[in-house]
Amino acid sequence: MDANMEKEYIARRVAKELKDGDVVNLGIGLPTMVANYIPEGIEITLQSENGFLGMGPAPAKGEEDSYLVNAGGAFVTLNPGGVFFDSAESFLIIRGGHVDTTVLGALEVDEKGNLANWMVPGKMVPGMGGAMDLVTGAKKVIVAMNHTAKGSHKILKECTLPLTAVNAVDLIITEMGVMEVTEKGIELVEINPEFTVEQVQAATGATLIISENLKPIEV
Amino acid sequence: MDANMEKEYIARRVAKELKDGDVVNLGIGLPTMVANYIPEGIEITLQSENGFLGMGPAPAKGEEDSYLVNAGGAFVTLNPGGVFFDSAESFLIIRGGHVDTTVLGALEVDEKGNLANWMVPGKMVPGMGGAMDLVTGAKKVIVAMNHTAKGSHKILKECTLPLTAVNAVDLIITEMGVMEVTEKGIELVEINPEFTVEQVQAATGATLIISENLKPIEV
Amino acid sequence: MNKLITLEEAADMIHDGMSIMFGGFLGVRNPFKLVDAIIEKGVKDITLIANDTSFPEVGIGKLIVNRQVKKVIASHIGTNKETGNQMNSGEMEVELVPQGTLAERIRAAGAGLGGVLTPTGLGTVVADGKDVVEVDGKQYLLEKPLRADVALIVGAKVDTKGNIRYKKSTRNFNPIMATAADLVIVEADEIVEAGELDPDDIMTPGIFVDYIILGGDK
Amino acid sequence: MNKLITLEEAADMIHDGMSIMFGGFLGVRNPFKLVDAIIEKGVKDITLIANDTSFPEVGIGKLIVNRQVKKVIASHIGTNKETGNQMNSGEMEVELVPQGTLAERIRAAGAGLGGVLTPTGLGTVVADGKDVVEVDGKQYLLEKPLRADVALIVGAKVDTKGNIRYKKSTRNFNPIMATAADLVIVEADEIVEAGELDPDDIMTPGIFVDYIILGGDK
Repeated sequence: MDANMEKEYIARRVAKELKDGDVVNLGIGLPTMVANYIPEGIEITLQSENGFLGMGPAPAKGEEDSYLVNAGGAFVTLNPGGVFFDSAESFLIIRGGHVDTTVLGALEVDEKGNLANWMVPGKMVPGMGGAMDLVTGAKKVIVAMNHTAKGSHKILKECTLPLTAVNAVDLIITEMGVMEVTEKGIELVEINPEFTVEQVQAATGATLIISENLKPIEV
Repeated sequence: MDANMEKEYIARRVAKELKDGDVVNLGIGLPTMVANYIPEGIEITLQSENGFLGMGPAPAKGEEDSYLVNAGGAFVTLNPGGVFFDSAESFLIIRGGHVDTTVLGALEVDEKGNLANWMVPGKMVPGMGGAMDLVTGAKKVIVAMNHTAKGSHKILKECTLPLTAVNAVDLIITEMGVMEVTEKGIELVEINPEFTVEQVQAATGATLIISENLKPIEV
Repeated sequence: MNKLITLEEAADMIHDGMSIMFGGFLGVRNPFKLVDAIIEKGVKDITLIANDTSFPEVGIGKLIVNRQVKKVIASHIGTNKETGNQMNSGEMEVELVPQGTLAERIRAAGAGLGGVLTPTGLGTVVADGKDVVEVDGKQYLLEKPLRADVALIVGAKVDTKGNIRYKKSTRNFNPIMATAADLVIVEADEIVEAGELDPDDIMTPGIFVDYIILGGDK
Repeated sequence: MNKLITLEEAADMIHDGMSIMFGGFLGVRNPFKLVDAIIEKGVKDITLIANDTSFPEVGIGKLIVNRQVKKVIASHIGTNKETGNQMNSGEMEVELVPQGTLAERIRAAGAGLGGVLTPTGLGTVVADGKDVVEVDGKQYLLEKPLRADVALIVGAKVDTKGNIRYKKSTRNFNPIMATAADLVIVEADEIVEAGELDPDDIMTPGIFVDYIILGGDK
C-alpha cells in the first residue's frame, strides 16, 4: 500500500468503531478522513471544538462561508439539526464526557495508554489546542496513525516526548493492526493480513500481547 | 409616617444612590419599590436572578405573559434591549461583579457589615435563594429596611442569626437614616429630620459613629 | 434514533429512589405533565433537585405534598410550607444551596470539572464541613459537582433531534440540568422537524437530550 | 450612554503593556479593524490572550510578526511560525494552555470563581508548578482565573446597547472574553437599534460591552 492507501485503510477501519448516534470528534489530518467512510445506516454527529455539532462535508467550490470553518480553519458545512455554541460550551461537551469517541494522531503512544502528540522539545511546539481536553474527556480515545515514523517506533513501552495525557488511549489503529490498551499492556486484536505478527512486533517498541482471538482486519 | 409612607421614603432615598448606567438587582418587597423612584435622566438596568436583564414594570391586567416572571414569581415585562439567559449566566453576572448595586432587606445587620436575612432557626427557613451570591458578588450592597422590628434592634454590634454573608454590606438605609458601614463601625451620614440623633442611636444595637457632615435626608 | 416518546414511556423510566432534577422557577414551567405522571405512578423516595419547591398545588410542589420526596436540594423552599413542615418533622432531608452555587455545581458536573471555587457562603453555615481552598491569598469554598439520575426539563420549541429553544424567563436551570443527568427528558411546548431551528439560536444541543414528550395544555 | 465610537477613539484606549484578549479562531474573525489600529498606533509589550496566534499575515498574527507582543497566552501557535521563532529566541514568552482550560479560566474570571478544577493536563508539563486538589478521591488541576485589561471581540449583529449576536463558528471565545476584561470593545459587522434583536437570541448581554465600533469591509 502507498501512503494514501494506508491512510484510507486506517480511516476505513476506524470508521467501523463508530456506533449509531455517537458524538465524534475527529482530529486534523488522517482522522478527518474517517468521516468519508461511515458505514451505511450509521448516523454520527461530528463535534468541532471551535464551536459546533453536526459538521458536514466541505462546501462546493464557491460556496464557502467565511463564518464557518472547522477547528483546522478549513471551510465546512453544517448538517440539518446542527448547532453552534461558544468555546466554554464546546469544552463542557468535550470535558464533560459528552463526546463518545475522539480520533486523533500521535507522535508516541505507550503501553500505559499515555499519549504524546503536541510537541517535540526544541523542534516543534505547535501547542496542544483542544487535544488534552479531548483525550481526557472523551469516553473512547482512538489513536489513528501510521505504525512507525519512517521505521522509528511510535508505539512504545514508555513515551519519551512530553505527554498530552496519562492513561488516556483505548485503541490504536494503524496500517498493521488494531491494538487495545489493556491493564496488562497493548493487545493486538486484529492484524492486516499483509503482515505477520512478527513484523508487527518488530515495528512496535513495546511487547505486544497477541489476542487469542486475533482476527484479520476487514475494512 | 405610616408603614407605607415609611417604605416609600426608604425606597425614594435608595433610588438616589443609583447612577446612570448601573446594573441593579432589587430584592423582593420594599427593594422592588425602588424601581418606581428612579430619578429623571438616570437609566438603570434591572437584573432578575431567574434570568434576564432589562426588567420592566408589571404588565397591564390581562397582558401577563406566563413565560415572564421575576425572581419572586410575579409577572413583569421586558424593556427594549433586554435579554434572557440561563441561571449559570445569571449568576456569572451576579457573582462576577457585573451587578453594580444590589438592594435587599435584612433581619439583622452588624457593624462589621455582616448580614442575616435568610433564616430564623426553628421558625422560618425559606432558604437563601440568590441572596448569598448577590451580596457576595455585587459591587455595592444596600440594605433597605425598617430601622427596627417592632422596636427590636435589627442593626447590631454582632448578628445573632445565621449569616447570609460576612463583611458584605456597604450602606444601610432606613426610615431614620442613612448609615455607611466603615472599618471603624456604622457611621450615620444622613438623618430623617423627624428624628434626633439620640432617637436613632436608641433604636440601634450598635454604637453609631455620627458623621461630622451629618445631613438631613432629602428624598 | 426516534427520541419522541409517550408520557407513559417516560414514566416507565422513572423509578423509586432516583435523583431527579426539575427545571423551572417558583412553579413557572416545571415539566407539569411529567410531574403528574410521576404522581400517578407513585414514585417514592425521590431526591428532588431544583431551584425551589414551588407552591403546594403547583408542579413539583405537589410531589412534596404527596410525600414522594426523600430529600430536597434547592435554594429556596419558602413558598411551599409543606417542605418546611416535613423538614422540621424530620421526614424529609433538605439541603439548601445558594442559587448561584446550585447552578455552578450542576454545570461543573456537566462540564467534567472537579468542583466550584466560590466566595459565596464563606463564613456562613453553608461552609460547614466543606473545604476552603486559597487561591492567590483569597479564600474560596469548594463546592462539589451535582449530578442526577434524571433531568426533567421543559422546552418551548424542540426539534426531533432534541435541540431546544427556551422562551423568556423559563430558561433558568434547564440548559445546565440537561448536561448533568444520565437520562434527560424534555417536555416540549412544540415539536418541530430537525433543521427548522436556526443553528445559531439553539440553546441546548440535542446530544444532551435522550427523549422528548409533547407537553402543553397544562 | 452612547457606546458607538470611532476606530480612532478605540485605539486611544489601548496602551503599551496592556493585556488584551482577542476573539477569533485561526484568524477567522479576529477583530481585524481593531488589530490594524493597534498596528498603526504601534502599541508595544502586549500580553496577547487568544485561542491561537493565527497566521503571519492574518489578524492578530500580524501583531506577532510586528513584534508588538511581549507574551502570548494561547492553546495553539503552530500556524504562525513567527510565534515559535520569537519564543525559541527568548524574545517573547509563550504560555500554552489547553483550549478547554483557557475557556474555563476566562469564564472563571468573568464569573467571580476562584479557579477551575480540571482533570485536563494532569501528569503533563501543563501541571508543572500548579496545585492539585483532590475531590472525592479524584485529582484535579487547579487552574487560575484569567482576566485582561481589554477584550477586543467581534459580533455579527450588535445593538446600540451592546447586545451581541454571533454567527456560526465565529462565536468561539468572544462571549466569555466579554465577561473577563476591564474594557470590552466589540467590532460589529452590523449595528442595529436596541430592541431589534430578539431578547431570547442575544448571546452577550450589552452590560458586558463598553464600546462598539463598526467593522466589516475587512
